[in-house]
Amino acid sequence: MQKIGVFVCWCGSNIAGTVDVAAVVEAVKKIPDVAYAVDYKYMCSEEGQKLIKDAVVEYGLDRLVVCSCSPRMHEATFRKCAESIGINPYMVEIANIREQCSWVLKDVAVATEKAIQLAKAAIAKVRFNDPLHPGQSQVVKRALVIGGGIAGIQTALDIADAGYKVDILEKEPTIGGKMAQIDKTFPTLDCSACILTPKMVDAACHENITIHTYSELEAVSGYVGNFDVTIRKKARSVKAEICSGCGICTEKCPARKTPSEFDEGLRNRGAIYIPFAQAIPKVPVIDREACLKFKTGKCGVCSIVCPNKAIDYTQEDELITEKYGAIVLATGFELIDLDKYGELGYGRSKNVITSMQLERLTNAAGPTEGHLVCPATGKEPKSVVIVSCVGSRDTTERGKTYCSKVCCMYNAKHAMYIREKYPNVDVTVFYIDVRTPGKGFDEFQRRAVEEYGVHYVRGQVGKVLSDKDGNLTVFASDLNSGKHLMLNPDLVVLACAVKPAKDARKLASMLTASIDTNDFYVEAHPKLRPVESPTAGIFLSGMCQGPKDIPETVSQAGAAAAKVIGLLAKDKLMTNPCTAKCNEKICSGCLTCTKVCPYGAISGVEKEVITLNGTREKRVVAVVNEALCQGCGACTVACPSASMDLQGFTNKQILAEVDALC
Amino acid sequence: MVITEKEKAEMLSQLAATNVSHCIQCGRCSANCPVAWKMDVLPHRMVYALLNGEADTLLEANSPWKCLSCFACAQRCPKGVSPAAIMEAVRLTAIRSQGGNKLNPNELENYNDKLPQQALVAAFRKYNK
Amino acid sequence: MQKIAELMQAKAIELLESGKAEKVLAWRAGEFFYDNAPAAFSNVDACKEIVYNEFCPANLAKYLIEATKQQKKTAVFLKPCDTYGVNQLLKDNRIKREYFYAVGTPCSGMLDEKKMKALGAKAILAVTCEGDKIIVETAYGTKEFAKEDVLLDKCIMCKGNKYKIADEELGEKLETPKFTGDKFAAVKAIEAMPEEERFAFWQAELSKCIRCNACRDICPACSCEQCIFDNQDAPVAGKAAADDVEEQLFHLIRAYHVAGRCVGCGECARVCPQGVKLGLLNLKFIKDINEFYGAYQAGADATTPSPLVSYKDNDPEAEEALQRRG
Amino acid sequence: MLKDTAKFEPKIVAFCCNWCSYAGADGAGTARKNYPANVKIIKVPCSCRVNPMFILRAFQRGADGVILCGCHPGDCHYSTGNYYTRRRMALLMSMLNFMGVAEDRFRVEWVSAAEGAKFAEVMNDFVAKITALGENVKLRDLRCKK
Amino acid sequence: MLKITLDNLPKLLASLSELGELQVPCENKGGKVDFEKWNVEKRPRFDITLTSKSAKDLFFPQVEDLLAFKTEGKNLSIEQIPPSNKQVILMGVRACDIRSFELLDKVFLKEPVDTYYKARRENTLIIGMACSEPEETCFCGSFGINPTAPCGDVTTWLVGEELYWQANSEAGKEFTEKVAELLEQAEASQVEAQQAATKAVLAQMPLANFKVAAKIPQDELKTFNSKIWEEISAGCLSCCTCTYVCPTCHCYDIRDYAVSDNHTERYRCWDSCMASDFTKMAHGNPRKTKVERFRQRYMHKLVYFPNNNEGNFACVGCGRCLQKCPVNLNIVKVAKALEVSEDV
Repeated sequence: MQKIGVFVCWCGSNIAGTVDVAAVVEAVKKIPDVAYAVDYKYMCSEEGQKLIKDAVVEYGLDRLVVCSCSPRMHEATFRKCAESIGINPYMVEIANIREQCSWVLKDVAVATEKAIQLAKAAIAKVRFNDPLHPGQSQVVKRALVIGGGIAGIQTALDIADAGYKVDILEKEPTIGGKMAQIDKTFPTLDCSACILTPKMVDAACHENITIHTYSELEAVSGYVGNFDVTIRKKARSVKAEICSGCGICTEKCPARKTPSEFDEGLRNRGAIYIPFAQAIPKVPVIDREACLKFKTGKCGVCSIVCPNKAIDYTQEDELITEKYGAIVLATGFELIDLDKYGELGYGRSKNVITSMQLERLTNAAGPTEGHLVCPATGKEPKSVVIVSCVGSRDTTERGKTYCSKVCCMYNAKHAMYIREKYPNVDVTVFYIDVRTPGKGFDEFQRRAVEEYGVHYVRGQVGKVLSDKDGNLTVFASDLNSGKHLMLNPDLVVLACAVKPAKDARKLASMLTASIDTNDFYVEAHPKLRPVESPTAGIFLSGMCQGPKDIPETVSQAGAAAAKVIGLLAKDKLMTNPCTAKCNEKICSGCLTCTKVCPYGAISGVEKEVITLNGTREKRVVAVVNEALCQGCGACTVACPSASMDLQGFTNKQILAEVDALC
Repeated sequence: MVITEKEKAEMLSQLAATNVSHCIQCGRCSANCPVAWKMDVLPHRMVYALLNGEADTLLEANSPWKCLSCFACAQRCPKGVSPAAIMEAVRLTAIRSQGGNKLNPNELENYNDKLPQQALVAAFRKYNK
Repeated sequence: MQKIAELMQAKAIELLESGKAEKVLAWRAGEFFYDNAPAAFSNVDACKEIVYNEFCPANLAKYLIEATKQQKKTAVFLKPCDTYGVNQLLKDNRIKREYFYAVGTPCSGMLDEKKMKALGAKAILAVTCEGDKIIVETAYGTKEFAKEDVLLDKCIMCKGNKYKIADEELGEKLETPKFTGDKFAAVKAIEAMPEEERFAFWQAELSKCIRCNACRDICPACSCEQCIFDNQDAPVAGKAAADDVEEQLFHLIRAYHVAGRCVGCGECARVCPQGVKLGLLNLKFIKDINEFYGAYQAGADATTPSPLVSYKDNDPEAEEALQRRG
Repeated sequence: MLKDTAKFEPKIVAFCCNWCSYAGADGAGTARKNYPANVKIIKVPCSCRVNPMFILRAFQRGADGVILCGCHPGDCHYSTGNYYTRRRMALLMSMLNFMGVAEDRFRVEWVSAAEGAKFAEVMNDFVAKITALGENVKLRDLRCKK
Repeated sequence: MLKITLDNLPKLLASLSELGELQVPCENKGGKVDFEKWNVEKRPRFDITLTSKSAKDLFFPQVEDLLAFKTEGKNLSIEQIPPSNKQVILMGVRACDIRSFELLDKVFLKEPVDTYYKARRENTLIIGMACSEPEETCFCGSFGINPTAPCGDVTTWLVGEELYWQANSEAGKEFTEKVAELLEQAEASQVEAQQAATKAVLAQMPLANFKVAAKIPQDELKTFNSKIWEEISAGCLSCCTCTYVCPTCHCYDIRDYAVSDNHTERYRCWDSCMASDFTKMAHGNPRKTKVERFRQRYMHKLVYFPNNNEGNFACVGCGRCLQKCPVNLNIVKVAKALEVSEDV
């Protein structure tokens, strides 16, 4: 026989002013299993709680119903109170007779009647409450940051500074990412490398940071606090521990037909190469597809010239396994392919370039040592056209529906420093809208117009033609004047849309992190949990979550780090006990549940189960990982056999409430 | 029965069957149009006029009669709007109201002789029935 | 189709002798021309009892669940439409690919002796098919029907002669009944009724139900270890109809449970001893799913996720979906 | 005070998700936005916890109206829960309509935690509509009425 | 022997319905012919050989309320629902279904007597109808039933445009008096001719010579242990169709329905030995597998029941299970398999 105690709170006059609390007490006393019922002025007060505890002792109560304010206010209070007297906190139910009753009703009789019904429903539910115990799981005090760009570096540094071990995983031979390629940063026009490379060095030197470059994620399993990760360290063909980074091999390499990725194809690199001078680690890598030794077996120049004998053609990919408590995704972005924008002439004329190529052209460490020249002619341009929104805000299958956010500002930046360095060069920016929200941003763009005389034309470039002499003609319209324009610039710069890194989708499925239709990672809540993925223990940093500029990326990196630190600081994770639970006896193993779980918390496990007949049988059943499950209940409805139930909100509990209210 | 401008615009909208509300006025249609320099109302303005229900602007414009129906505007529109469809709608409206056929073969000599033959044939077939 | 039966016998013997299968699922003849029963053959001598004719409507796929549990490699003869059910069972992890060998078995449409009886053929003694002519010999004389009039309902809307899964195909594909109409016509007719008429229609239909569960037990999408209707802890457990409302809920829930997984095989309606037009409920869900979320055919393959475990961020809202319906 | 016995007082069950709609209901309370006592709320963690069977059971047991409230699509605390809800309930509602029963008695509404006023508005409207429809007889288990 | 022309049949039905609730085979709204309460708008379908459901519903309905209990504080009150004492006239029942009532009597009227069944049985007058167009699935002859001369309080024959009428029991005779004015005297020759013709048709039916082999009930254990069960049950879906359409299956379950916190109703409903929870007890289910459950049904019909009831098989050969099994398994197939099996 259950012994339910019902405690009706007055909340001063908040409840008692509209609800006849004494009548509620009298009514619930008649309900079977209710062993005690009482009302009190402030049930949440110390006195009120003492009254509950005394009643538990005196009447031997084993489950409690508190008729009071919203559970969002004091459920935790009453649960704690129950726990202190030896009742499992989950044996408490709240009937919300304030927000749902006394505050929305005026008539005392009506409000009292509703309060009684709400109490009845809570009593009906509490009959089926089971003691629940939060699970505990250990937290591995190590984080993994996937991506070694500014987002990843900043996240790693912040975590490492807090005293936790961090590994950075970078697929390229060096960390640094896109920011290393950029010449100057808006809105201050300071040198990108000057602010990035110290951070790269900090990361490399940090005792808590381990960097795995030229490496990829191979496999992930586990859950928040306990991820098991396998990393594939691709073969560099160079023994990193003995290489001095002198670079002689890269100079002597005879295979020089490969366009440099770092220089956006504006010059070639050797088959053995270091992407850029400040690369970290400063260890070359052999591109086996380009290397003559690997292709033909003849060559071996690098091995001969290497003073330290660090070249190793036999090196193989290495698999490392490591445990992590948290994983940060900082996989960054790429530019879209321009294949579908043939009319803009990219690929047909060398003088039509992307903004990223322009960065390399103006960069002192770039292929032209910072001299702005037309790639086709090697001559300085006399006029430059910059085209914004190439592929952004484009709902056709050619482009991306979103605004890439950074282009308006870097277009202004590009225009401004071209005009600054080459005052005779005419710069025209074609735009649809100029979007410059941000501190000092609009002022920056206006300076480009007002101080540097950049022409801003509202209208889009239709096409860029190139005649047989390589002269460019830009067709555009000036929407403000309604004029059709034909320009003959020497250089056309396309501000093309950004998109998430290619492997974002693959990583998302490995990590069960959700992605949106554009492959950007989805945050746990767009407003309130912007740096967490919906999967516990997976965090988001930088462009991989959506277009953002460097300051935003760095702040998000810090925020993600803070979340990671908060997680790693815990010795154990208390898991929400209201998790889904599978009745293995009747689970058919169809695993429909796994398809709707947003957290990848359910998996099919082949195990021996006791069947309905009492026999033993080996079959696949759904198993819920309590550490991952957040208790939404999507699986319970997807489950055709109702073998999946949600603790704390079981089918029986909810139906008992339904029955009580109808 | 007098047809208001708004009703005319609605008819044009129905004929054009392209969602002009998607237009962000980027001007790529006008920039791409090979005969924009001959038009009094540029393609992006045609879209804007339809959006605002300015049917008379559309019907009085010479643009539809300059339009080659090459569909460059539609193909390059980032929002999937087809100014060419609006041009066609205006032309159809004009053709349907008898005598409104505005293509005069005698004017043809004024056209650039580099104009593709196919365009001429297509234009004749279309406007001189 | 006698020739096919011979091919099946030979194939069964070959599979058993070669060890490719320990058991073969096929049909065995009954007392009459039309009451062939699904049967398992594990003995080569017994294989000559395998029969096949226009009265083998049941899908043998469901018996593969047991074969999978026993981990016995089982060969199964599948008509083209049966293969959809197999894919659905695979998708639901109820059968394992390594435990069955699927033999595609041609079919030119199955016949319905109940329709023959409804058309006046009492006491059927024998049935002969001559192309599109069906000659029925009864104790009260001979009757002749056009094939299209006595095809099983599910065969009228035949999905065609392609196998969606098969390790091999037996003989040549046969021409299947051509369906050119609208398979949702009956659903649309009900949708077009006024609400009270719709209600009356379903009242009349569902009050016939005797809750025998045949519809559930034949269904290739109903394969739970324990059905919720048999689970005393589930909210809907029940054996017999308490009243008409309970029947409504039973059928609504049954259809809902297989929504997105129903391959549209029509078996539930075929086996109903009371002739309840159950298939319409399933078809309604199929129609709605197609209209709201895009065309989907359950069982066309074993991997595409069901529409009820997927979503789009611009799916129609419930009321909107209702209004959108054509 | 004597109740007006002639007036039909519908029984209405509202399933509310914990994160948005239940908070919205609290908001309605805090702002003293009145709505009729006919509405009784059952808290669920997410609208996707609501099994169509719960709704049918409510009707069977004599509810005259059932309303399901969750976060706006895209704002689900669990990211995707209400997307599944939307599909499940669209199909359920369409089927209720098909069977000629009660689809007007069932409603799905998205109410955020900030929309206390909307919560009250929706409930007022729903109660008015159900009152106009009268007693639910089609889906009610006759056993309950004996 | 009496008769009435079909033109006057509605008058007879009207008179009968004044004497009690008249149940006749009628086409229901869903298009099935089953026994239904007659009214002037309904046309009886005496032309249909078999109703879709058997006639057992009339005595043993699918669901039947037994009692209700209510609590008020700590007090418990039980309210018994009394058996029905409504006078029913069941007309148009075939010989097989009438035999099923006799078999059900052996179950329900034995001590302890089922008062609900008894009350219905006592208050029902049975008007049998002879078969003239048997189906191929009919095999009542296998159990010694003569479909051309069903028992019951009254026997009727539908011949051409006339319905022949013969009272059998005392109750039947008393009852006939009450409607005598509508009936006229008749010769039996037409009826006899029809009976002969029907018998001739029956003789050429596929199951004309089917008999349950004597060895089947004789050695209970051998039959029980036969290896045929495993093989023949393989195709069974475990649905309850055969049970629910069978006129002799009589198992039921008793269940409670909680109306509210303090009000519960107890009712009984049909059950089937094919159901996985049939006779489930605290320790579990005695018959765990489909084979065992399948065997149970046929052991009961072919062995246990005859062995306890003077050799009467629990089957009347109506053929409903032959028509309705989704996978064409039925008692004939089982009996034949047992007959040829060497281990029985």
